[in-house]
Amino acid sequence: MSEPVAVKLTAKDFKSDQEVRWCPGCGDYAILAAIQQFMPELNIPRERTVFVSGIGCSSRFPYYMNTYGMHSIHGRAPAIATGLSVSRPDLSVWVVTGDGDALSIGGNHLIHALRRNVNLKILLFNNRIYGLTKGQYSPTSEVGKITKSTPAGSADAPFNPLSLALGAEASFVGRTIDSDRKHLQSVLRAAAEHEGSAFVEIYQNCNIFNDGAFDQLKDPSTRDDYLIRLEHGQPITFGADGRFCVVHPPGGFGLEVRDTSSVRPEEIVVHDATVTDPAYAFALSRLPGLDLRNTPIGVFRSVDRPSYDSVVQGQLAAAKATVTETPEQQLAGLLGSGDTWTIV
Amino acid sequence: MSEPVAVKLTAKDFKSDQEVRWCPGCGDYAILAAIQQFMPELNIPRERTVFVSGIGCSSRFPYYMNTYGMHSIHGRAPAIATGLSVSRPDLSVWVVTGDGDALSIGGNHLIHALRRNVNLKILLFNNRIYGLTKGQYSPTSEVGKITKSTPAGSADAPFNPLSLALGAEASFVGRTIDSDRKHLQSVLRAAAEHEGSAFVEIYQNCNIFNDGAFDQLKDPSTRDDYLIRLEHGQPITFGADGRFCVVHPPGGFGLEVRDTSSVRPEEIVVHDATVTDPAYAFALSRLPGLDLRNTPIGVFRSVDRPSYDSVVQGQLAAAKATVTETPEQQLAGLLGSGDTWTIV
Amino acid sequence: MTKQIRQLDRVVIRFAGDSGDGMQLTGDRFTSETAQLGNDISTLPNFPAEIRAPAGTLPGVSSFQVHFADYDILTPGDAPNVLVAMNPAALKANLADLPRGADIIVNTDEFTKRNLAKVGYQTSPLDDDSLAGYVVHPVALTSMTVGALAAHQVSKKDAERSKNMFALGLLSWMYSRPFESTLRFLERKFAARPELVAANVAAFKAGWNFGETTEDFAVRYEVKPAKMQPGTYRNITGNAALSLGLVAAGVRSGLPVFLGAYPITPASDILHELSKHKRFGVLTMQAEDEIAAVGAALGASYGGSLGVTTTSGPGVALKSETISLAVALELPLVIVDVQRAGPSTGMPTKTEQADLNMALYGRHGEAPIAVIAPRSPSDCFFAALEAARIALTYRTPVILLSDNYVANGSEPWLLPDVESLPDLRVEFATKPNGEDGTTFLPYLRDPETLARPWAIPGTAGLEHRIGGLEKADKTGDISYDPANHDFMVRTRAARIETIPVPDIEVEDPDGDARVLVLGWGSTYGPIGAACRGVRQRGLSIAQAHLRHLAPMPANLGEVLRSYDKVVIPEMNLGQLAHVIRARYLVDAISYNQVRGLPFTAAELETTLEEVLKNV
Amino acid sequence: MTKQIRQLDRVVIRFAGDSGDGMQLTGDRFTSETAQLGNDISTLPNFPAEIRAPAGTLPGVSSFQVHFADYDILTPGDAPNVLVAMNPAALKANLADLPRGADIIVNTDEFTKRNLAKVGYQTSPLDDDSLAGYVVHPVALTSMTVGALAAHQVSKKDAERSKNMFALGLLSWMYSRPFESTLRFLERKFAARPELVAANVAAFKAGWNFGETTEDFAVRYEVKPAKMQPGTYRNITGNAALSLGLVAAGVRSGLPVFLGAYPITPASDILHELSKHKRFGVLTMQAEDEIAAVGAALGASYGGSLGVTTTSGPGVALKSETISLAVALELPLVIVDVQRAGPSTGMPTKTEQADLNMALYGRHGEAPIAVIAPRSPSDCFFAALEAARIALTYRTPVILLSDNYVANGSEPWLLPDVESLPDLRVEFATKPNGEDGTTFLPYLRDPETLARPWAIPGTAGLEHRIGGLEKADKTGDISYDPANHDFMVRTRAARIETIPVPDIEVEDPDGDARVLVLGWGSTYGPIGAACRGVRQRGLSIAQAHLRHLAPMPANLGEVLRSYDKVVIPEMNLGQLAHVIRARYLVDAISYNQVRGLPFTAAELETTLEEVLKNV
Ligand SMILES: Cc1ncc(C[n+]2csc(CCOP(=O)(O)OP(=O)(O)O)c2C)c(N)n1
Ligand SMILES: Cc1ncc(C[n+]2csc(CCOP(=O)(O)OP(=O)(O)O)c2C)c(N)n1
Ligand code: SF4
Ligand code: SF4
Ligand SMILES: [Mg+2]
Ligand SMILES: [Mg+2]
Repeated sequence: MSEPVAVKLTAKDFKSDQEVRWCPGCGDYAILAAIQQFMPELNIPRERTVFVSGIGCSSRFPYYMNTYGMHSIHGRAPAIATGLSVSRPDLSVWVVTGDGDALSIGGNHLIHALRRNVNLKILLFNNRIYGLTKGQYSPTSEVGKITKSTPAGSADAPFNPLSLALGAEASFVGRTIDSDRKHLQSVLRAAAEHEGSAFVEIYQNCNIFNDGAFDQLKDPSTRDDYLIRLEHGQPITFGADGRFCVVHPPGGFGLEVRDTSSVRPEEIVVHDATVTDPAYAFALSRLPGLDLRNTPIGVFRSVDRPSYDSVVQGQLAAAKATVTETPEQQLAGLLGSGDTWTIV
Repeated sequence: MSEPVAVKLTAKDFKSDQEVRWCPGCGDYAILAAIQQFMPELNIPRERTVFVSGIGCSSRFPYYMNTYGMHSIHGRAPAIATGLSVSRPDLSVWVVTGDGDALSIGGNHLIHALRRNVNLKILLFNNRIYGLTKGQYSPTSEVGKITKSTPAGSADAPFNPLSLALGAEASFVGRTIDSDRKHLQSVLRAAAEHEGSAFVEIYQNCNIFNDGAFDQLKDPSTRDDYLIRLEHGQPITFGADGRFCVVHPPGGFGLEVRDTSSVRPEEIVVHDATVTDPAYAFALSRLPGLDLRNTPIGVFRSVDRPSYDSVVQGQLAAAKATVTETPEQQLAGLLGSGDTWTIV
Repeated sequence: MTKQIRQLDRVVIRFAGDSGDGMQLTGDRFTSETAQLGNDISTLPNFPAEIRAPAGTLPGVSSFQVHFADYDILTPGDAPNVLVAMNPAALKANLADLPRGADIIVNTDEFTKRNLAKVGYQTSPLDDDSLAGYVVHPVALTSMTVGALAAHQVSKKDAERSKNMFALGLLSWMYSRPFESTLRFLERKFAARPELVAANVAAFKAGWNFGETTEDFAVRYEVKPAKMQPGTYRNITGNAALSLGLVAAGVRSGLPVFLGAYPITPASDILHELSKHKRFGVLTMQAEDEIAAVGAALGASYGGSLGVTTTSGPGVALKSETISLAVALELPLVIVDVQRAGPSTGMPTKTEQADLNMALYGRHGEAPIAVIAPRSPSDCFFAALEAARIALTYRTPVILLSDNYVANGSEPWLLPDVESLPDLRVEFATKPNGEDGTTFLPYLRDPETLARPWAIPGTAGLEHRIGGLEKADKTGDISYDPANHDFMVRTRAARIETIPVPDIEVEDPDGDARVLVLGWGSTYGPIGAACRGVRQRGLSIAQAHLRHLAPMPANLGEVLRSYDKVVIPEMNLGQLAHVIRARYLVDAISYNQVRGLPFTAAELETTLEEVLKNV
Repeated sequence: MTKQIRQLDRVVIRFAGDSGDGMQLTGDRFTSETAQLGNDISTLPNFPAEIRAPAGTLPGVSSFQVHFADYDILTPGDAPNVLVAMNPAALKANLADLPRGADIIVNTDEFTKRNLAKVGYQTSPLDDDSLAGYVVHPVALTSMTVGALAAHQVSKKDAERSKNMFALGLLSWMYSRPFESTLRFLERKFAARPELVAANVAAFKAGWNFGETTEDFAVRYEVKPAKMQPGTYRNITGNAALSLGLVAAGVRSGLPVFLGAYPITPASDILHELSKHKRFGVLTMQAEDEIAAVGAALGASYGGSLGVTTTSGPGVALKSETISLAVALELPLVIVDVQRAGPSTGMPTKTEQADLNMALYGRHGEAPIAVIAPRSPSDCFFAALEAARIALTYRTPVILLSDNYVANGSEPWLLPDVESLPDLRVEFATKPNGEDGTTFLPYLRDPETLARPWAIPGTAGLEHRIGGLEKADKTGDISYDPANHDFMVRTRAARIETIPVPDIEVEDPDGDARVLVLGWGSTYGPIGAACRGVRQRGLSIAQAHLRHLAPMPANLGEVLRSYDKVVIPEMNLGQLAHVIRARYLVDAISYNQVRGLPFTAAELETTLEEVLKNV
């Protein structure tokens, strides 16, 4: 992990000289601004920060960050970033990806990075559509969605990215929204502090091909009743005056939302992101309805388990610890190992 | 779905003329025999049954079944089978795969087939090792496993195949064991009856490269205390005289195992595979410990949702329903649609 | 005011503006009007890479070029006679392509300080001398449109948006286009909002009337209809024609078409188009990735569909392993590669021909397949049918190498009579083919086509297993026998090499050419136009164009050897030339440009003349 | 009884038995003893496809062939002089390869009715006339071993298992091999179970003594040490040598080696081997698939490691898209392809050279990379170093085309002096390279190598972004400029084409050859042996062998054109021949066998003589 340094950076330091080329009004702008403003807080020098992305509108992100960066190929960012992270534990490696990039073509790399707990901060910009290729449905599009490639409506159920991540053994899982800068930064902060993979879903508006996908969560008239803001150690209540709450009914099979007035206070679940059993965070991830009611945001899960990087580097260090020879001497020894014979 | 036919087949009818070439003692033999014995029960003619596999010891399976079959390439069976199933709804399509085939290289196709709910019966022979390539660790191998490719012990946490499947929206999820023919067949029966994807994990012993991986679940001295046999509608108890049980503690975050004597009978969870919320089946999938204690087997989840095949075929049927012309006439109409002009 | 009317034989117009200015639509409509008039047409859209850049910037410029003439033409034209520039960026981005003397119609309303600065103009080119060599027509397009719509019930934004219709009206007037189809189009397009129909029609008419009345446009032009074969025509892009060709292949084979695809520029439109034709039994599936897309298509082929997958270069790379499986399984499969500029992500919206090597050789092991390439937008229809024919008859994967240029370009297409299209019916195996009358031998070949039987699941008595391991001849059982492998490898090669394909035809009107220009795919138009130019200068040159890249026509070697020189222009570094040299030991001259753009006929002409000088 | 001792110059022995009989180990030990004695050696293991077939069946047969001589040899031999057949299946599977007069040692205990039936023998070949042309030695190997171990504390099963040591003892006696290393080996192997050490040693000695005493073996043979260059030797397989070469590349470059790999036959052993060398800082990662493996390697290269990925044909196909990205990124990357028989899954344990086309051309767009191939097991070491050198110096992906034959075959290797190995140190960029002294231009090239700077994350002041979209020259910014693209495409091609590689050397001892045999990769041994044979018959023939397939040596064209005929033998359908014909317009004769097996020298010799007759 990167150690903090003295130089104090500002948001401007993280702006590259490249012209930003998203559509006017795209949610990506807000995320970019929030991240540029957030980065200095980490006290990690720019040169030790790397953004790796795949392909998609969202994946243009690294070009706009004045750090090291790679705009790679569609779906492969987690794999490329894994090689980088595990071989360079001194770096802070971030992956920026879209719902198509991460969950469609890149699904396998994503779930394996999470299982391994590679030290990556993975930011999935979920606009529930393919932006860059101009509007086909994505693995997070709702059933029946009419798009260029599904004129009769899509036939398949979407992934719930957080459920999938939890099913893949993710040690850190969170969700936030493009338009809520403070919240976005708070989740990034927790992700950055986490050792291992941190998976953050960011709801992002694509105003060209899927405008308003998350409006219920942004509109002041519905927002508070729809959003569940998770806070570690706090009972989970939401809505005006906390009129709704989340319970774990003894006879039931998961978590459920109730009117706060109808339950005893001790029945309300007190959010604990550090619970070892992912069944809890998984149950949280299933709360939202099709209309986005009961959408939790915040850190769902943040548990400690060794990162792949640390175990692998530990094995290397252990193997090297006993070495007393120069590499050349070691090599000579290796070449000459096994059954040899000499001709004079 | 295939309709039953009159001809009564026997296990022998499902044996192909190919010599079976697994290592003597391999768990695959038991599974093969169980399936050959089971197939006649379905009353589906052999020619309407297709086994599609990837590559691995397990993936040799189709060669031994006297049905249609394809031994495809590593990891791609779910994708190939999807194309077959969705275009041929009259067939009964089975996928046979291994832990490497399904979860390593083929992870993406697997999770997408499950999400789509393609009408496939997916049998994952999990031996927690790469058999065919002679003993590397697999995505289900336990942490720290020493294999040819991990002489210092593997550094990454395994997938829990059932958790992953549930995270990927699987509508049917079950688990069984190579050595328990009756149980194996009971799970297959439920899978075959399910419309949509049925995902079945079969614990399989590889006596050459990972012998005894599931011994605790087979050894008469531990078996009963370790295995939780799930039965729909029954309270979940296990062990000698049902001395253990599964509860859903009100203050807790998932499912837990208790001494039956310590809880009130109504606190014991009554297994219901049809619960819509996958959080329940997910919680079940998290019960086993590293030593395989508390391993549920049986049908974890079996819920109805439209299969991809049926929605897609429904769209085709709806589009065709209004057609009155011959295909040639339709085509002529299509070619001449839009702005045309005529030169005489 | 009566205006002078001048006759022209051909005109090239380029509409250019911001991504949001609707230039593709404007160009499309102008093309359609022109088609109605009976001119021959060729078009070239050119839109920005991927995402909408901020308004008014150079990367945000979108353009559409249309070439129309009173004779048959082959390309969208090298250099526009008229540029419509909706803003400073559009002017700046396109000026270099204009020959001196060209007309430039600019929307002066957009030439603000801010907009000029955005693209690095210090002073307005309308005010300094920089446009001295051109005929500039400054038109306050936006404000005139807004003015014309003052009485309409539309927002200012909607009024401004109609400025493209004003421009279209003006150009339609200038070139005496019939506009009825455009009015009908607007009615259809805005059916739900009648006020927008009215506004757009009004804007169009205002533009037309502006041409009619203003002094600035003193001349009106006419381009007479071209002499074209009688019949019904439509204007069509390559991607649309290719899609229709696949639908037609389904109809003519009687098989369901299964398309497995993953979106990718510039191939996505085929997925979009085919997903609309469910009533033909065309099943489209947007797969999770390219590997799944081709896998699903192969699975469908196994089940008796015509399996198709559409993609571009990066996708073909990913599909290679599965295509190799299809080679081993010997099942029909059509892989459409709409080529774009590589390597890697390259320039996704630009054209190139650099995937030929991959199509021919990009698989592990000896994995030969058939490769064919369309030569023009409308030819994509027939090429798709031909790809399906080869795939179905010879049970083999076929790669169809289109490219961005033919895919998005358009031309008039003489609609074929459906009954005249090839009969693609196939016979599935229905009974045992072994000598004993009871065994089924899945790899017993048809002696003529070398194709194996296609026995689809559901056929009682033919249950069998196939796979990617080497198969014993006839039985298809797994075999490690050395002699069998050698035999199978050679048989698979022969299967492709012996597919009968038409002889290559040479166009040499003078009959005495000593230099042959050989091309393939989308360079047909530019090469043809260049050869015409060369011939117009009194020189002889022969042209031949390859449709089948694998196998190649039987007479090709002979044809090549009968010329003193063979020139092969390609939009790559010489991939066809390499194959030709290897196969025929002909010292072909490779002429290459890898610019993401089609060749211009003029450049090619110069090159060919250079070669002719040295014969 | 004193036995006659006969001197031989060379012997080929094949040990064959069931997969469970330990034939690979037996062969390995015999090879090791032979190496100690100073013979030249070449070996060829041949194991069943993938899984252990049921005992006693033909597909379950595993064999190991060793060729040793008192002079330098080039192949494991065409035809065994001695076959050790542990059961009827082993006899049946191998008999066809034996020349008449060869010795056959059979384990009679296994010639039971059941075992004979399993492989389709009606009567025992030991009892009928079918082995008439051979010298058959029936030995009750199993029961004698069990008998010899009667007094030992081992189970019957363990006793039976030691029968391979009995066979080894017998053969070691027959060929007068020094057995100390085998005794040491057994001690190491069974260190944890001393009773097994004792049993195996006893079995070995029983075999030795059986030879010494029995009448059946009247003659004992000696093969004198070969004259070999002085130095220390070890016997090494290609996969082991390749692994050591990669470790050496790490040491000599001072960079950590990062291996991203997904297991696949016959490449997995490289992963296994490299995962043992963590103390060298070699990091190995078993990735989820081939795409992730190459992706991770590329990511590590970006971070300043030597990124390597190892696989076989199907894996390379999957990696193509990422290799194309590496071409665009211009980063070092070594891709090892241990070729096996294709297409598709093909015959995974058999050899072939059919991935050359894919290595050269199997990517979308113009995506040139370097390709090199080792010629023998020990050469894999140097080829790996050379691949690393090119990758690091020229910042390019390099494909190293090994194959199953060199990978699993072995030969004595004169250990190199570490200091004599090439110096592979590279310089990372550390400061801005722009003219203004502050900008960093990630695509400003070294004028000599055309390599761009390698500026790794962590370097302050050089922050920059790279990607798969086309890049502007020097700045590396995204560029859609047509001229820039053309320039970059040509520059990337030139980068590879101008890598200096050594001239090709021709071996023509007579100096007057008119026919040249050109090969590449693992055919070096068989071609060399065949040429020797041809020359021994008094004919002249020249041999040249390509190590660099891309770029090719500068003198190659000249060399080829200086012969009347060029013959190119390949284990494919003529892939190198195709390239040679295209590049040099030389009418090369392609000689192809695609049998999953190396050429035999004898067959090649016949072919070459045929060609010589027609010059
Ligand atoms: C191998 C490959 N396949 C397909 C594409 C085309 N492609 C580019 S981005 C994209 C999907 C973009 O969707 P998403 O990841 O959701 O990103 P967004 O644009 O919505 O931010 C696709 C299909 C590609 N570039 N490469
Ligand atoms: C593209 C590709 N990569 C790798 C391989 C090599 N390979 C074959 S099977 C296998 C893994 C087998 O493991 P599993 O799926 O668990 O099956 P098992 O043999 O254990 O039944 C691998 C890596 C291959 N055949 N193809
Ligand atoms: S298409 Fe959508 S996601 Fe892409 S830049 Fe535009 S608004 Fe943003
Ligand atoms: S290697 Fe293991 S899984 Fe494969 S056949 Fe042998 S015992 Fe079974
Ligand atoms: Mg998206
Ligand atoms: Mg396995």
